[in-house]
Amino acid sequence: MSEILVVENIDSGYKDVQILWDVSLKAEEGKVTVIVGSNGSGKTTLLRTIMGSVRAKSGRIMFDGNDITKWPTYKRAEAGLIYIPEGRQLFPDMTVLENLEMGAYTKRARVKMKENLEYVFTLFPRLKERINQKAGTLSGGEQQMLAVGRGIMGCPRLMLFDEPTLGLSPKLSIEIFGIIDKLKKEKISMILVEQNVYFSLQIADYGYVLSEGRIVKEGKGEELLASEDVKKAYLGV
Amino acid sequence: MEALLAAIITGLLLGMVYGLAAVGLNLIFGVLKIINLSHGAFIALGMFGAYYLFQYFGLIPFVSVIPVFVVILIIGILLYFIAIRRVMGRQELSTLLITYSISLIIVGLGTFFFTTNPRSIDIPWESIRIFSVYIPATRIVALFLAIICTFLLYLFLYKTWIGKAVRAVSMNRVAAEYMGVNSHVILATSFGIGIGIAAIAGVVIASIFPFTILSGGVYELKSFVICVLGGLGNPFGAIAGGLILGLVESVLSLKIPVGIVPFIEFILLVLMLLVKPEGIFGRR
Amino acid sequence: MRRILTLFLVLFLAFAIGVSYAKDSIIVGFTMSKTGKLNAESDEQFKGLKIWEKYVNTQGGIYVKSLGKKLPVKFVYYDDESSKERVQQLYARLILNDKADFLISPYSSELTATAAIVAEQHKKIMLAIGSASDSIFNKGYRHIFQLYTPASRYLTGAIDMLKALNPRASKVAIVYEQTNFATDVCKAARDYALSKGLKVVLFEGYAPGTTDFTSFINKIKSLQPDAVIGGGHFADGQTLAKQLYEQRVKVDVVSLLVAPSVPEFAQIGKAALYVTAPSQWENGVKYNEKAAKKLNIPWYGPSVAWFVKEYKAIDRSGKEPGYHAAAGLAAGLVLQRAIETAGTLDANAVKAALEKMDVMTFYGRVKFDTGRFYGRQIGHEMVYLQWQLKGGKLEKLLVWPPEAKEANLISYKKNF
Amino acid sequence: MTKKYVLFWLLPIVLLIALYPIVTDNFLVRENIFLMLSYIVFASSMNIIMGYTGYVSFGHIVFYGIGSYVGILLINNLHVHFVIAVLCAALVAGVIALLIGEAVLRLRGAIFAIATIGINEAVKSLVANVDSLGGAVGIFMDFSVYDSYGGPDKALWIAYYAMVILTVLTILVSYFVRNSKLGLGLLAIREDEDTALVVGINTKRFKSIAYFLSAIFPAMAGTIFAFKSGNIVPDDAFHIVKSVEMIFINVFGGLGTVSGPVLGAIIYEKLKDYLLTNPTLKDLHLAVSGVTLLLIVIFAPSGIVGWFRERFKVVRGVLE
Repeated sequence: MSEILVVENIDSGYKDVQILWDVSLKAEEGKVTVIVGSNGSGKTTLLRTIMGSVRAKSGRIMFDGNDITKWPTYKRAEAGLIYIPEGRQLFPDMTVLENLEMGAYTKRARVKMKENLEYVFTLFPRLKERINQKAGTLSGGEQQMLAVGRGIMGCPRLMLFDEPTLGLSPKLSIEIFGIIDKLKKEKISMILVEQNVYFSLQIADYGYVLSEGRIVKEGKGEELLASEDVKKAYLGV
Repeated sequence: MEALLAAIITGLLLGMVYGLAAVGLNLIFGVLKIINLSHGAFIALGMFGAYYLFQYFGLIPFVSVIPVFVVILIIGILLYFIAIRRVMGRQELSTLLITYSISLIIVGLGTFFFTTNPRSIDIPWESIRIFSVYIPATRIVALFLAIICTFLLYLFLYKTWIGKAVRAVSMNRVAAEYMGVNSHVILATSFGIGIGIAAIAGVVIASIFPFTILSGGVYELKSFVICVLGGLGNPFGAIAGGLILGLVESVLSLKIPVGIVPFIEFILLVLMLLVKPEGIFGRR
Repeated sequence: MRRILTLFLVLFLAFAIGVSYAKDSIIVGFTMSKTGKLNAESDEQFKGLKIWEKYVNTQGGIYVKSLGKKLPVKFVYYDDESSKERVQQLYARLILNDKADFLISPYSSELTATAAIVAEQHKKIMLAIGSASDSIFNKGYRHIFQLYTPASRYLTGAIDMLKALNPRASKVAIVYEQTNFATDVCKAARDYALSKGLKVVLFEGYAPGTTDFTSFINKIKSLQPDAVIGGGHFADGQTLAKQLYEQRVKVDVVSLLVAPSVPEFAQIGKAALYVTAPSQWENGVKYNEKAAKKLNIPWYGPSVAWFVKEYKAIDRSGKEPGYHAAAGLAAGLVLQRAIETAGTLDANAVKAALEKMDVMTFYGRVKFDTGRFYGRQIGHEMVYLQWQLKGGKLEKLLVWPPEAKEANLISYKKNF
Repeated sequence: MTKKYVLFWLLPIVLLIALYPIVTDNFLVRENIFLMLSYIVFASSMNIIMGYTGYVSFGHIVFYGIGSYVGILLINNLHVHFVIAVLCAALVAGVIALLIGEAVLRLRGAIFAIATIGINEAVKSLVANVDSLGGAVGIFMDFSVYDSYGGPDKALWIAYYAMVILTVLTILVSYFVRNSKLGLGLLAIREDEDTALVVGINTKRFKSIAYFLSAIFPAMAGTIFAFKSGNIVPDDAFHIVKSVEMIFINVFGGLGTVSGPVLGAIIYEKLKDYLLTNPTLKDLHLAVSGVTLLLIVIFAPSGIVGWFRERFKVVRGVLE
């Protein structure tokens, strides 16, 4: 078992407000790691800290054997850390194709652009139909598909999903989970942040529970799903 | 009728040049989200670049666009990393003042080295007759140059990786970073290209009108009007805005005193900002 | 706090020392446009002043009776950058800091008008050269004396020329720079055209610094006048002439202020051909002792030939001097004569001498209005020149008035 | 909040400077100090809209221009007394500011700045094309006007005294605005306009008042200038560079403080005078000011006063 990402004792936040306190976690190669937590527990901040768009105040982030704590965001993306942000964050005035091309911006991904594009279109045939449509004019579900597709275009070594089903209908959410499951079978390493605790922990190989900026519990996916605390707090059982 | 035709032709010719002069301002506003008050100074630098390349190397302005563009592009990239980068993300006042101070430095040094005496580049080309209107050949070449530059900019922005990254950064800088785009490099490049195009416009203008180091200011103010007409932040909107402004200036002044035209232009500017800030063609 | 006190002390000392120097020269202060749009004309004017400085100082200076000795002339001058803003500041400085005894105006009516206020506020005599505007002289000033033929008699000859070339001419277009000078000149020309039964189809100003006249030319072409007159100063006039030619404006007379009379006008090549201009003075005028005697006024100073020789020694480009340089020397001569007549440097006495002056120099007759337009020039007359080809070379020749002409007037249309 | 002592040292300094030319009867110094005082007026009034409220009025000089024109028309053409003309100029500029403000104060940030530039340019070209306002040539005062003030030299002194009074007035208003409920509201708008609105501040009225106050003082200074220099030309009256000077002085001295613009103006005048008269730097004065501005914006964005305040916490109350 090799660890692709190791986060050690991270403190992080915005300006004067600290949000994450001494957070440590690991993601293993080819596995799905899930972080669950309620609204405002710091999940998005954690992913942004991993991506470097929020700077860690202290602690260390190791990716693929490199200390990336001080790296700028784009360099982390070049190294294969691919983030599929909350709220999609597409390029609205670009076409679907251009958005996908932007996903393959790094040198590593450019060489594989053609085959990745075909792969994305087999995953999301609907995107192919809308290839020349402006991203801003797509429906919410299509936009989420495009965001995932764009991530796949980047030849990810580790994919970070930030609430991919947020705001989607249950039907679409299931579709998205299906895709994530497919990616899992392709042995793509993933960190998944979700509010939908039940679904996500089912997919998860390993999971963490984040509460008020601290990791309060961790364990294998099914263990967490079975744990009484989690059940009480997140599944309303 | 003939006068109207002449007004339309000259208006479009000039409008294209105005548009080119404004493209850079809009590109920079779109990508960096700052209003570049040194825009006029770089137009003036382009004028002097053309002048000295003509004086000492005999390069006609239509050739000197290339060296002028390259030099200004490099200056722009350096300026970004030296000065502008430090105030990105601070409030508007800082970016306005930083670019204004760059303008002061350029105009100040320009006044010192070039003085404010008027210069002109005299290319002894004859006029060309279009229908019944005589147009100086230099203006027609200027038009083609403006069209070519615009087309090249289009190719750059839509067909190259860096160009697409520029557009991506202008739409969502953080997301572009997530794609592996080094946004500071892109911002620097955009600034360089923005003022580089301004300098090209300066070269073109210098080939048809006399100028001083202070002449850029006039075109900077016109560029504001043009950008607001065409939609702030959209480089190709600037071309449309320029054509509109050229036509309006030219046709209106057939009927009303020429001196009052700037008044109408600036009132238009303020009204557009208040009523339709996204530009004539823009969507909300 | 201590800084400020020290500063005050220094300033006080500077002031105290300032008053107690002995008078060993006559300080003449002025600004010139070393830079900016008026540079071409101002440079010429400055050459004229330099010629006067040489003329007077090789004689040992100006004899001042009250001091019983000759005092050399010392120039103090600054660059006004062709900007009104700088002028007031600099003239205050010339008066207060440099203790100028007499002032010479900057070039152009606009700059003179602003400088005049400062001169007047401090009651310093200022000889106004390079400024023809009448409107400076109805403001109640009592210390400003004009060397140029004023605007009201400046461009009227252009109308006469048009009538002479084409008796059936009926329409005139006037396009002028929005400055005191050009506005005054063109208003007077408009009134004169109307009085001669012509229609003024266009009368419009353009902002100083204008480089694009396309809109005006479109308008002119649609109105089809017989003459285009106007302009302002060198830079704009040259551009206007160039664009009139490029866009083939077919009229009989193109008469522009200032620009065509500056030798550099030839830079625009063919576009200069057949353009006419009023001029205060041209090499070829016949002002001499004989002419003075005819009018029964005294003759003063060097001859036309001497001035031309000195000019060519300074300029070295071989070109003929224009009226800007001539007026520079003339201003100096007028001041010199007034001081000699007054016998003192006292402003009131010199003022009185200027009021009474009626004299002829190489520049022509000089006499000042002492009525409502106090200080305005009433002695001097205009001539008109035209750029023509002479032996394949562009040259400016005197063409008007008929009694003074060197060559025949040619229609501007001959260009096309 | 700490007790504010700023007026106790600021006003005496300004008055001492203002008295110097009167005591020594020195014209040249008077000219310089006249300029210095006018900078204080410009900068302090700009500070109200820009420093306290956070709206960068790049075309603020328009009010100076309007004031100059109103003033000279009244004094020269209608023979209204100078003092009354000054007050009328303030009134006209104030009303115009309220009207313009009604429209443009809805805009924010850089767009507001551009709009104010547009307004200034529009007014300039309008004035330059109205013949009864002198057109592009401007208005030159008839010299006989000065006779009713005891001749030109007396008139120059009158203009000077007027400028001294105006300066003191501006500083007082700047101080009282800063230390009032109005000032608190304006600061809230500067920090976050939406939040200010939410907590119940009538942002629209507050901004209008700030714009009004910042407009009337330059207008009065305009009349005084026009009276003193005896002429007025659109290009000078609406010169955008003068707006930038006002902004520059504020940033230099310390934005949003009472003493900042005053100290900034005093130093700026000295600096400018030095640059303009120093033979080697004279031709480079624009470039030198550019470099200075660049360095200040990058390294000392809170200006002189801010710099001191950050280093010496004790003087906070004294400086603000």
